[in-house]
Amino acid sequence: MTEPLIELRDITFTYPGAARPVFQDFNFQLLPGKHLGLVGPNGSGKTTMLHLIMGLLRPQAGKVVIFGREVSKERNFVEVRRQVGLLFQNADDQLFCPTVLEDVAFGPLNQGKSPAEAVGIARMTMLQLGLEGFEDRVTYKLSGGEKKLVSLATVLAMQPKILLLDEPTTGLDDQTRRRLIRILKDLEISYLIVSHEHEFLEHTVKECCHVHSTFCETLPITPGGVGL
Amino acid sequence: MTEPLIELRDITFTYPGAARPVFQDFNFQLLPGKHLGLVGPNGSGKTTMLHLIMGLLRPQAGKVVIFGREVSKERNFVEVRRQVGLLFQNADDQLFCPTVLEDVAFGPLNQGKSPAEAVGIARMTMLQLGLEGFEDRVTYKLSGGEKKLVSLATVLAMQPKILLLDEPTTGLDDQTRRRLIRILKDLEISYLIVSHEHEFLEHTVKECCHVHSTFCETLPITPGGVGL
Amino acid sequence: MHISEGVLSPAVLAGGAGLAVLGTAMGLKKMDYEAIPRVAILSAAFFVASLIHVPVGPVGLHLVLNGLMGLLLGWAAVPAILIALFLQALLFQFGGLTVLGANTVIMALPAVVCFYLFRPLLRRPNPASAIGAFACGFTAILLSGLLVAAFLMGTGQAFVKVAQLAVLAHIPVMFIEGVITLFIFLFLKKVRPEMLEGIYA
Amino acid sequence: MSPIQEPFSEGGSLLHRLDPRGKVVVAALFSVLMAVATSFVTLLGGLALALIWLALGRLGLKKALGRLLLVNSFIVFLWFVLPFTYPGESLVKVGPLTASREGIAFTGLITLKSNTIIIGLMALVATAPVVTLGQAMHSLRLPDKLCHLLLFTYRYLHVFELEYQRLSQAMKIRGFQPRTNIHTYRSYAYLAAMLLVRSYDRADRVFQAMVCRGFHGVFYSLKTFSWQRRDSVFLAVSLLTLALCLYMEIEGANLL
Ligand SMILES: Nc1ncnc2c1ncn2[C@@H]1O[C@H](COP(=O)(O)OP(=O)(O)OP(=O)(O)O)[C@@H](O)[C@H]1O
Ligand SMILES: Nc1ncnc2c1ncn2[C@@H]1O[C@H](COP(=O)(O)OP(=O)(O)OP(=O)(O)O)[C@@H](O)[C@H]1O
Ligand SMILES: [Mg+2]
Ligand SMILES: [Mg+2]
Repeated sequence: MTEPLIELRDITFTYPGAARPVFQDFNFQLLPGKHLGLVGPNGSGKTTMLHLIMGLLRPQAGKVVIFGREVSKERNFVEVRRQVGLLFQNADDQLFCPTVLEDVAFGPLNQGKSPAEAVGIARMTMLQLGLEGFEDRVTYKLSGGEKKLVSLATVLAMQPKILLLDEPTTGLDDQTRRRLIRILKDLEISYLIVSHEHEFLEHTVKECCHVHSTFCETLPITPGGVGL
Repeated sequence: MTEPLIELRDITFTYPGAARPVFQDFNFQLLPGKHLGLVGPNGSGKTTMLHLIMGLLRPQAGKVVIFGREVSKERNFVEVRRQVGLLFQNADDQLFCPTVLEDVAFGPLNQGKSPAEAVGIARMTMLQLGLEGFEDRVTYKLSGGEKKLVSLATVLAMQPKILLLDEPTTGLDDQTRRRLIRILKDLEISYLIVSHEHEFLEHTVKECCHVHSTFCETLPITPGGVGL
Repeated sequence: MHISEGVLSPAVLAGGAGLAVLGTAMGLKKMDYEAIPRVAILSAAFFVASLIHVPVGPVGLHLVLNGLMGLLLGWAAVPAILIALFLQALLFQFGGLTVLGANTVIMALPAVVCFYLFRPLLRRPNPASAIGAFACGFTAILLSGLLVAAFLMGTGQAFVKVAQLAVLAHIPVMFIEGVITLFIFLFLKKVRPEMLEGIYA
Repeated sequence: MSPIQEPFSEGGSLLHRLDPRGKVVVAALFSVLMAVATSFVTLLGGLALALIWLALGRLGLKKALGRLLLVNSFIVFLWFVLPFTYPGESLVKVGPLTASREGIAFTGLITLKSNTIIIGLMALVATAPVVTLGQAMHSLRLPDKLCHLLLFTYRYLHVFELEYQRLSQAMKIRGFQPRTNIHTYRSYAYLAAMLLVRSYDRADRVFQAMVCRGFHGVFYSLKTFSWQRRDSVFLAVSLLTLALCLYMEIEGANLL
């Protein structure tokens, strides 16, 4: 049996002050090489789950196991964040540097790369996403679709082994959406996509995981309706 | 021929400092009793068009005609804004008063109503939207869906003859979305909805207008894909 | 740095309150009703930005940014700072009602001085404006430190040593604020140069 | 979680139900009186009064003490300096330094003063939500613009706080770890600058929304307060007690 890349074991999580837990003894696995969709109604805890994986939230009980190693301390999560990239739902939350190049190079710099190396990686990632020529554009003034692609570049520049995408298509027009599908198809790493858009998932993943508060049911995706 | 409620005639508009115009000799009409969707890719100028109608932006050339009268001065737009309500994309921009009741009563007070009248109108509007009991809630503590509905109440409390809605569904969950659809169906005034969500438009409008920089093409909405 | 309640003498408290009232009145006069949302929203952002802790060796310092506030808001920075300090007293119990005036003067007087001193510099081309931005952050904290010392010394001879140490404690903050103000300035210049034109002078 | 909270403002105690205008007036008089007091007797009286208020407000001693510890940093700093620099009869020796009796008494007085005022503030002012306080200040005839400035600032504090949290999470997941270096300062400066730029544009949009709803330079306030018997009683009792404190202050020397 192959070892899962990401595993959540018997996780219980309640937001401070909330009446009931989002997850109760929740289990989840992402196997190597898999492209998985994550679906579920609003408030079912999809975003919460991604934040638990990244260590932005900590479970009250249960284990987060990444690449076979249990992580629980901030120190360990720092390591996790080098290898797992998260694309936030809102691109505005992800971009804070004045220019695109600075923003894309921010991650590599934090990983200890020299400025020259970081700029090199940033340029390469942007080339890969078809963003050449954007280096000196002001991130704040990009259009919604451009912001989304640049956010993706900032995450990919960290050369993650796993990519988590939180509703990557909200507010995007059809053209940008198609471009995103092409980019995701070309990626060689495992990824997990949260999305309410069935059509987008059909193009990008083979299986969908339905999130409930205690478990997560994986079903193959079927055209015309998420299997269930 | 019935006179259009809103008409844009040969409008040319460029943002200060922008390289190319958003609109060039652009024409648009909203006929009485119509419920119209407004679609187009990101950056095609949908929000800009709504702001031109409200006089928040002024065109470099062309005419804005509302209820058959050309409007061009701030003084005239003050009158327009009594009769045309605009729901902003982001509810946090629209709710700026400390409590819900004050926020909903803000418009009527500015229209010269006495505090007692204004409170009466505010309570009635809130009842109509199923928001009774929210009067003394503090606006920043509302959930996303509640904020959206309260914003709608603040606009409806001004008893507008036309309603413009800028992407009213972003970030809403299905339940609030359905509630919004029901509310819009019960409204007796003309409205114009900007949205990227085809399904939402299917439930709320009969025709969609596709925005281009020089014209606007109106097509009936078809299930399963915006006609084109 | 905040001065706590109960430290300053009545005369100094009254002096601080008097100055703060004058400054606030001036700021409110220069600010018409339409400016209220703009000044308020910007000062809310400043309030949140000042929650950022930057590490300096083993300790963390929180940002102050009163120089930048002066640059962007001019006289309107005085009521904005008064409100921010009032909110800090309410939400965190930092400072209090009687020292509100003195604390406002400590933060806001440097803001207004920086507005007059450095605003003209920022319009110049890059080396001059960048130096101006650094100097603005630096000077604002320097002046704040000196004002803290002045208020303490005004209270009594007993506070001379305390005042000296307070000024010393401001020295690292001066450099940090200078650097941070410089980077914020460069960011604004690139991203939203309109903001540097001053909203309400 | 969010640092911007009003932990004391919620509750159903008598103190929470009192008219905020009365509480604000009493809090202001109390603070001033305590700030000018010079005798331990007055201050102890004040402290007793503040503790009674605290008990009336059922604020929870633990929560209140936690707050007090946090805000006493300046006082702690004073304890490290004042006793050793204040002239007077030497009392204890710590290394090369000598602390004077007068210095310790003086620092103690300041500590007592400071904490008494803060407890009073906590009990009287922090037990009303900021929004209600803003409205109360408005009806107490504080400048119109100032009250609206307070309400607006408070309204958007929360919006920016959430933005700040999301941006700092975004920095975290991209491997950012604060250290003492230029990269850290630049990144934090960008974060702050991004908040400012967004606030500037948000201000534009909020103003547009106001204009769309007919704003023409006048703010109306709908909030009305109802002054009740218990408010009169509270005001009368508080004023009497404060008068007593004032008497002790003036006659303090003779009483001792
Ligand atoms: N910061 C928070 N504090 C308290 N409760 C929260 C917080 N964030 C989310 N929740 C609650 O936790 C639950 C799960 O939220 P989460 O954002 O993970 O859902 P989601 O599946 O991502 O939904 P969506 O499809 O709307 O993005 C919801 O009920 C939500 O109201
Ligand atoms: N304040 C501004 N200054 C300069 N250019 C602007 C400004 N606001 C919008 N634009 C530009 O004008 C164009 C039209 O923008 P608008 O916001 O009207 O598009 P939209 O159709 O509403 O898009 P979306 O679907 O993303 O909301 C875009 O190219 C945008 O970049
Ligand atoms: Mg989510
Ligand atoms: Mg738009």
